[in-house]
Amino acid sequence: MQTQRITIDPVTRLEGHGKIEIFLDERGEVERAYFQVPELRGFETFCIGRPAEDMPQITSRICGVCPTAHHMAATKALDDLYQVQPPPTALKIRELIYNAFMLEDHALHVYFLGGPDFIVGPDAPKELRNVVGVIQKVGVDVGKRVIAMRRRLRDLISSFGGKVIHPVFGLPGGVSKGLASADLPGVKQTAHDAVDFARFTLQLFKDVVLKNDRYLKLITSEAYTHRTYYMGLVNGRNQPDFYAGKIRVVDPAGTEYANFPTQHYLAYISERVEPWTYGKFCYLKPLGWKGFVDGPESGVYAVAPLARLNVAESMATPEAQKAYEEYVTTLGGKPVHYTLANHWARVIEMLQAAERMQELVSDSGLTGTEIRTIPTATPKAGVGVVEAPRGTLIHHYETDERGLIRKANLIVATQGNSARMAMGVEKSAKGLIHQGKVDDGLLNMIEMAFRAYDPCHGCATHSLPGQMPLIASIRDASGLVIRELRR
Amino acid sequence: MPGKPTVAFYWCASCGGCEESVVDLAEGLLDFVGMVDIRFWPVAMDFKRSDVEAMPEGSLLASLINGAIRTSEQEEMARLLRRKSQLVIAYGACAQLGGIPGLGNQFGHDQILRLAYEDCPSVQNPDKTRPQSHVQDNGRTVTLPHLHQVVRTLAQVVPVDYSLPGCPPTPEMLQQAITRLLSGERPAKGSVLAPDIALCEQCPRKDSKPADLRLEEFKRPHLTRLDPQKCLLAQGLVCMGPATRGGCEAACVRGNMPCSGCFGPTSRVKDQGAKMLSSLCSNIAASTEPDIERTLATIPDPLGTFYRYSLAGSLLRARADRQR
Amino acid sequence: MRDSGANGTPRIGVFVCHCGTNIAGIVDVKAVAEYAAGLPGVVVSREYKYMCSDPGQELIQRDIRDHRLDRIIVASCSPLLHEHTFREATAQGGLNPYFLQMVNLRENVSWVNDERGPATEKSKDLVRAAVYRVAHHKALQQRTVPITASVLVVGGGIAGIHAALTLANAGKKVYLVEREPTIGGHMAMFDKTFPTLDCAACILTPKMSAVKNHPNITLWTYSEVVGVDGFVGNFKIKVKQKPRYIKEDLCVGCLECIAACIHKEARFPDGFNQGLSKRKPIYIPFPQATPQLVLFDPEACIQLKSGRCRQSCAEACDRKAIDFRQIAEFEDIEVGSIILATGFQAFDASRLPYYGYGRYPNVYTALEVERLVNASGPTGGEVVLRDGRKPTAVGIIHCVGSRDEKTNGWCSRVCCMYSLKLAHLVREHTDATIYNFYIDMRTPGKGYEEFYDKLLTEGVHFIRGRVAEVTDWSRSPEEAGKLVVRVEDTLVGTVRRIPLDMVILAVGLEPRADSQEVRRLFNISCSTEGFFLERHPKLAPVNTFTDGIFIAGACQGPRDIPDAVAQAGAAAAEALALIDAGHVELEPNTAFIVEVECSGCKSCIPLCPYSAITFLADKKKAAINEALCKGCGTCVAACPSGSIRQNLFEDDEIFSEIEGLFARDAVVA
Amino acid sequence: MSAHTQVGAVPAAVGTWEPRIVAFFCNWCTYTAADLAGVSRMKHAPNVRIIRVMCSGRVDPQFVLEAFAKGADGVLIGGCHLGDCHYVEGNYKAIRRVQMLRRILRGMGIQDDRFRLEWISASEGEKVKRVINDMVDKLRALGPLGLPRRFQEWDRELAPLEQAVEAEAKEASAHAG
Amino acid sequence: MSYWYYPGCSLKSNGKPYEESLLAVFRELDVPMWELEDWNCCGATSYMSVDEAQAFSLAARNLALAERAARQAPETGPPRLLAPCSACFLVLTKTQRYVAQHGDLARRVHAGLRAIDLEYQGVVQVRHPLDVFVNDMGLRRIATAVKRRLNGLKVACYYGCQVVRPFATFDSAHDPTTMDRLVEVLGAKPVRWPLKTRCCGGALTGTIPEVGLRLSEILLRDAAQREAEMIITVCPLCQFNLECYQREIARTFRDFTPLPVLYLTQLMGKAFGLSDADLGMRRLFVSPEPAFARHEGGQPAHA
Repeated sequence: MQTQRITIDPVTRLEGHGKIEIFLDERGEVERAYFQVPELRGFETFCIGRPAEDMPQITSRICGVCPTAHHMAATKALDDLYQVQPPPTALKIRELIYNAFMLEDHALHVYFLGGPDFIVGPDAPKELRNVVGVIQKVGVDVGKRVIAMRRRLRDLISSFGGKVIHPVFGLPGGVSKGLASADLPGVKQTAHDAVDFARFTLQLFKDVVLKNDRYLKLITSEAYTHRTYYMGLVNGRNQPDFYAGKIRVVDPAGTEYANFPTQHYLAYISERVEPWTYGKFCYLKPLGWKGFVDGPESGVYAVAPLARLNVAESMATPEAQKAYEEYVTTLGGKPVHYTLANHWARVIEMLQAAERMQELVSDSGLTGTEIRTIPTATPKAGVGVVEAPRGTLIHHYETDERGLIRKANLIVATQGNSARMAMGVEKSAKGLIHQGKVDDGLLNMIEMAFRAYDPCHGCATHSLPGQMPLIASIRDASGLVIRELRR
Repeated sequence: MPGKPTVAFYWCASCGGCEESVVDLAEGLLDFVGMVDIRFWPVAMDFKRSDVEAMPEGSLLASLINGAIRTSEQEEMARLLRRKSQLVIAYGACAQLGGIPGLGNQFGHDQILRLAYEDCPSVQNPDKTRPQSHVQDNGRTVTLPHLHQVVRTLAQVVPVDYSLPGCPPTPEMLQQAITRLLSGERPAKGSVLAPDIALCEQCPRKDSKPADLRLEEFKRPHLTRLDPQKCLLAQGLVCMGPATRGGCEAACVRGNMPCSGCFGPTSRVKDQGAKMLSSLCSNIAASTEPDIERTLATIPDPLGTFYRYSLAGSLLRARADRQR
Repeated sequence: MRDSGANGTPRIGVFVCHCGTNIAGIVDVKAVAEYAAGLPGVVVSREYKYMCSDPGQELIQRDIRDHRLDRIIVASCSPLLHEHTFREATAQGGLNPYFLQMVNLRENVSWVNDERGPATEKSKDLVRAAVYRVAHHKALQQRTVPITASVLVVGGGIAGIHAALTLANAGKKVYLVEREPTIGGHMAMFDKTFPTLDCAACILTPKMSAVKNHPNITLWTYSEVVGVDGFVGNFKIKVKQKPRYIKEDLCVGCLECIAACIHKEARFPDGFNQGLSKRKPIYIPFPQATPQLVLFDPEACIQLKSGRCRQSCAEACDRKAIDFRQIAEFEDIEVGSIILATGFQAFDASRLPYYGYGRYPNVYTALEVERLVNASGPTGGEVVLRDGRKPTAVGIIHCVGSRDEKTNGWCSRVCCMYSLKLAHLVREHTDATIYNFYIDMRTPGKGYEEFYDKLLTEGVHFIRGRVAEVTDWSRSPEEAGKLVVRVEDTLVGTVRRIPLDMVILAVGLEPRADSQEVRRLFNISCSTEGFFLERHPKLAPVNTFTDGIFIAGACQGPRDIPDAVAQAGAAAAEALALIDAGHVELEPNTAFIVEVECSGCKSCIPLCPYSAITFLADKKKAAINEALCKGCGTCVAACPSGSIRQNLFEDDEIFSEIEGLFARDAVVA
Repeated sequence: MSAHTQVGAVPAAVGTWEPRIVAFFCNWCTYTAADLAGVSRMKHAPNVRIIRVMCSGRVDPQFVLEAFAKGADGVLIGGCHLGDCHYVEGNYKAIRRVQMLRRILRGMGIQDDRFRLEWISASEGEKVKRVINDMVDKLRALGPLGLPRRFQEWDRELAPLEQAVEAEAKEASAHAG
Repeated sequence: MSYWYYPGCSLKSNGKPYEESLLAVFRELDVPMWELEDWNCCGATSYMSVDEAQAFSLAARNLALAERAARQAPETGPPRLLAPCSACFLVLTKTQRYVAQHGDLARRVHAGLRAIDLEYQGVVQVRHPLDVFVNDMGLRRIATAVKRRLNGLKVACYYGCQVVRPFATFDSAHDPTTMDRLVEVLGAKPVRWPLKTRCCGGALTGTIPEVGLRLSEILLRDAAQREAEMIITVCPLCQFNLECYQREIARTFRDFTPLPVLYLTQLMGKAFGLSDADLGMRRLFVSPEPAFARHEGGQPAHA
């Protein structure tokens, strides 16, 4: 009897920033699917000996797609490390920057990375399945608008952080640069337009995706459904808070499982090591590792938009709240277990981010000059947590009394999803591949199973962010390629 | 349309920031696409390695490769693109100097794995499992690429024609570089496509630097109120500007933080860290051994400060006594 | 003159010198030359007996022509010795002289190694390094700067006096600076000089007044050099004149003031007489003092101390030359060259308590006895003990503070001779029995040994042995009340106790206590014991490592009057040769900033001790003033963007030198 | 350079290791002292290779790193005693750089004994001898640093692919032709 | 300022008067001093010639004890160990010097001490009473303690061979003066004496008497010739030699007149007005009383 192996390899065996191996039994049924992460850069190691204050800049290099997330998590860890409370103005500036970042990063995914699947269509020709295709579909003006909006949001970040990719504003106890009242009007305008843009995007999503039954079916289909725990930061009223708050966990039934201050994360989160991947798999420590399975017994949990909306009881801003209610009712109540619903949740989060920006820019305190509290305490250990676009991001440092890093622990967003992602891949593969029959569309489906998370392996493994095109080569036991498929 | 010069983008051990910097061409991206025919750009386009393999040797005008070389895969891809391209351009600090991942060269290979998979506080791994390049899982062989024992710059693996410095390079620089190359201009092989002059030249605070700098001690930014106008070195902070190539318009300084050197040295300097060290130490005030020691001690992490991005490409490359 | 081989690869010629057997004895020069022949760019490679000889130099010139060489490597001795020679040769051959690179196979290899194998390997490495380096050499022009045609002489002892007069007679402007109130130095204290026994004063005083009256000599006594700036050809000197409280132009040296001093009794120790006599607060060092000026001792003068004195001295001075408000004055001068003749100091005998100096009044130093036997001395030439008795037995202990591990290791050269002289003189004055206690008699020099023989016939006793102690511990009546010298007589082989009335310690010569400060001031070196260091012990004995600064007399090492004078003449000649040329040639090893490369970071500006680097406000870039640059290269090493270069020491040249050193195993598989 | 690099025997390669020291000596003091040592025939270990500079202040830390990278087992800098610099204060610049550079070298696993700064005046020929001999002894105790060999060791992992790709390239061109 | 007192064997036997007077004087000057607990032989004489390392370890043990004691004491700063016996002082200072300068010896010594869990860090200062009187307490303070000035009593200060050489730093090896300056403030008059550091005959008196006795005789006679009325010393061995053999000397050499030989501290005690009992005067063979008597009736100090 002869086992077949299918390798779904993002860009063939030789690149691989995320790679799938599917093994079929002799009947051609899926026996096991591996979701692999093939690289490691070892940030935790070479942070050692570095001054803590360099962490925001060094760790942002974990990911150039969401540098601001790492920068901010690190900065907050430093606040905790030095036991300093930034002045109100500094906090407002940080939150403004952070929401601007959430918005533009989500926009990147919606229009450039994940979006094309839905907007252009999963089976469109490959040379169109990209931003260019998106623009053709929605029209050059819209395309220009998207690009322009992202640019303005990113310029806003640079104006504080020097640059948008790997900014430098973060310091324990505040930010390096304030906002001159002269520049306030411009910022207000950006925030205002941001809200319009978010509304527009939501509308676009409804028109293109939700009006299309085929997509909706896809979203709610069992192949993309996992009943896991969910995790995310919430504010005092259990609303999603990207910048701060406590970590809330709900069980597959949607009831609160845990709600704890970020400093206690080690009591709830553990990582699992598998010999066949460089990536690590997060799970809830109290429940323990039960393998790649869902359900209330398994410690597997999810993060990112879908999860955040599941842990939330409501949204933090009015329009986002409306959209949220529609989302919940349309998808048949909470918690929403449909992986592909991430796309929708993401658009709703864009709206909250934009609205939050508008609140902040109308706050008189924003242009204050008190932007730093100089630390006086002797550093020891600090934890900083933010909601990265791709989920809960945890930075944890221990230092000597001079503030030199002794230990650094970084749990990045995508790791929070990696177990569920692996399950998703196997499940969709098992659901979709029978008698060794594999075709292009089918592979696309499988890929969508994890692209929905907008997985950032730049984060998880420090390699490629964003979309991963697929090609499947079906080999017999001898490893000889029988047939090659492309999507 | 045919006839347009073709280019490829590729990432190795990088964070994706370089890709983002291309996307940050924003509106410029459209003109860019108008100028060249992107034949390969995994982050945003669905061309495959097989497409690249199918290309005739040297048919690509240029490959812009970012990221350090850390695995056999990245190495092989770099070699492949080298063959297919007339020009290979090291794009960004990691490809040019090794970048932040290069700091890993200060540590042993095993050290990195142990910390990531065993000593990490959130990891539960009693039987000390580690990723393996070949794993047997009930009869199934699952493979992983193997990690090189040192991080390398692109030029340490394949011949590089030009470099675009920066973490990441600015979109403007990319635009200029491409325009230059399209106009048929061919700077000397090995040139860095950025101004060959130190950052101070374009620093908005240049005039505030005194001509008689004598440093009593070095200050750490988080413990110092930063004057937003005054030269940061004059304020006692370690600013790498004097030893760092210009081109970023002093972005970090505009963010009111010191330059950390991501654009690398000028063409006259082999080792950015050593040069900055030489300059900075020459300018300190202390003149007895203990005083000097005291002053220098206020730079707690010289290696990470002077070699933040350039360790892998430095003269010493990696820690000499590191265990495999 | 061909200025560059830049077109294409260089054509290098390598010339390995045997230096007789100095190099060839240890280094396999043939192997080295053959090896060099195989190195990149080497067109000819030869070995030759003496490269510095005329035929050796012609060899280079011929090869330059015949083989169109454009780079020359001479592997011989230290560049400090012969770089100039071979640059000349290179230039003679029609090449820019700076296309030469020297390899130091003698001082750095053959003379410090005794194994042929390693020495030869080392030589190959060094030659290879030079080959790699020389390819990067650039054509340079030597810098010439004009010289100020005047000389500063520091120290008015016999050496300084002679040097000053020699230069002045040659028509050069001379500034003579002396710390003491009078010139004359130690020699002025002596009575007679060995071996001829002619009177010191008789030969010295004419020279002293010649100095005073010479139109070309500006004499500043009671003055010190406090600032030295600039460099060869253009030194800027600051001189401090201490206040004498006398208007020098008015004082005629009538000495009325001294007589009139409120202190009727002279009660202050007289330094010139080694404290054997007393003087008043206002005094003249000694009768023939030059200049003939009185001065006040601020520590002793009531007026200067308290301001409450009748100032009878001032009243007594009809020329109103006394000025109690006088303060130090400073003179700034420019000279082209400097001669240091700061002399020596006598060893402080109290450092050897077992000789009892300072404890037993009748233990004297030689210098004190020089004054005692001197007709113009405290006793008018009468050799009497402090209690007025005439000594009947006198012992002279040699090598006090010389040839002694505990104090000074060196031989002071003059002690044996002056001890003989004093033996003679004291005997002449007192007819006492004289004992010389010596380790070895060292009398090299014209007429010296003869003088020794003469004393042997005069019946002076010579006891060979180092004295153990001088005490007043008497074991027998005849020892009672005497000084007892305990000494091992190594010729007889017993320990002897010799009772004496007077013991003379032949103290050795030492560097001046402040010689370290002085050499720092003038930026020259000292040898380990503290005497000023000559550039080369044989070939440049009066030169220092600082161009334009020369040394003469006992500041360079113990020496007697004839040697000091000879050396002073030599130093004067060197200075003369230098300033007569009208200009100096300087190494073109200056640094320069490439303007387009400079970011104007200003890091280099505070580094230059000569303020040669300035910031051009208009261009916002730094620039180096070549005339001020001394070529240390500190700014070059410090420029964070590598935008400063140093001629002769460019980064490329040194990097390739390093590469060359190791190129032999660059391809170890 | 490969054209030239074959020249010369390779004792380092053939078993018998001898420590090699690159010495940057100030022209005015230590270099002169080394000459003096020569003139006085003070024999010392043949393991040192002297590079003459005008002042210890000219020694660019890059030179030190380059020397190590090219194969030096030790680097010695010789300058004038503090206060005696021929150029007033070049040696102060040197000692400041050295103290920091030493920390860098530690961080890169290069022991303190491999990098030494000594003040040796023109008259201290004997000290030149003492320092060199002492340093050679210490280096023998430490054994070879041999960075070039370590680099080769590391880069061995590149060889297979290099050959493979070259082969592939030939093949490809063959097909093309 | 306080001191740890290391008596050594002599001060407990022949040198008893030295100990008695020393302690009395310190008491009078009200300077605290504690005898080191469990001290052992300094390792002088034969040990050194048998096994150096062991001898040094033996001495080092005392140093280590002092350091340990000091660690437990409230007073901070380096501990001061007072070694009144010249031989002890020499051996202890020698030990410090050798351990500091010879690595392998140091290793052996440290190992030895570790075995009995002691540690010698080298912080302890070994001090001689002369040093302490002149440099720690100071002559002025001594002067204030003087009750009965000695009115020009002529004394010859005898240092002996071991106190000032070769390791001591507090006085000149060739012409020491500390003791002379001390007796001066007591009102005595030190005679100038070139023989003050010359050998007293030491161990020779017991082994080669003719040489030993002669050496002692030289000192005694010359002191007398200089009109010294007594010899003052700080070394138990010297004191013993110079005093106890005088009858022997008188037999051997013509017209010899005995001369009292006192410890410095006895003379000090006398000037401080302490009782002869406290100063162990009764243990002397040659009585100083006539000498003192000659200068009686002088005005008491600061009267």
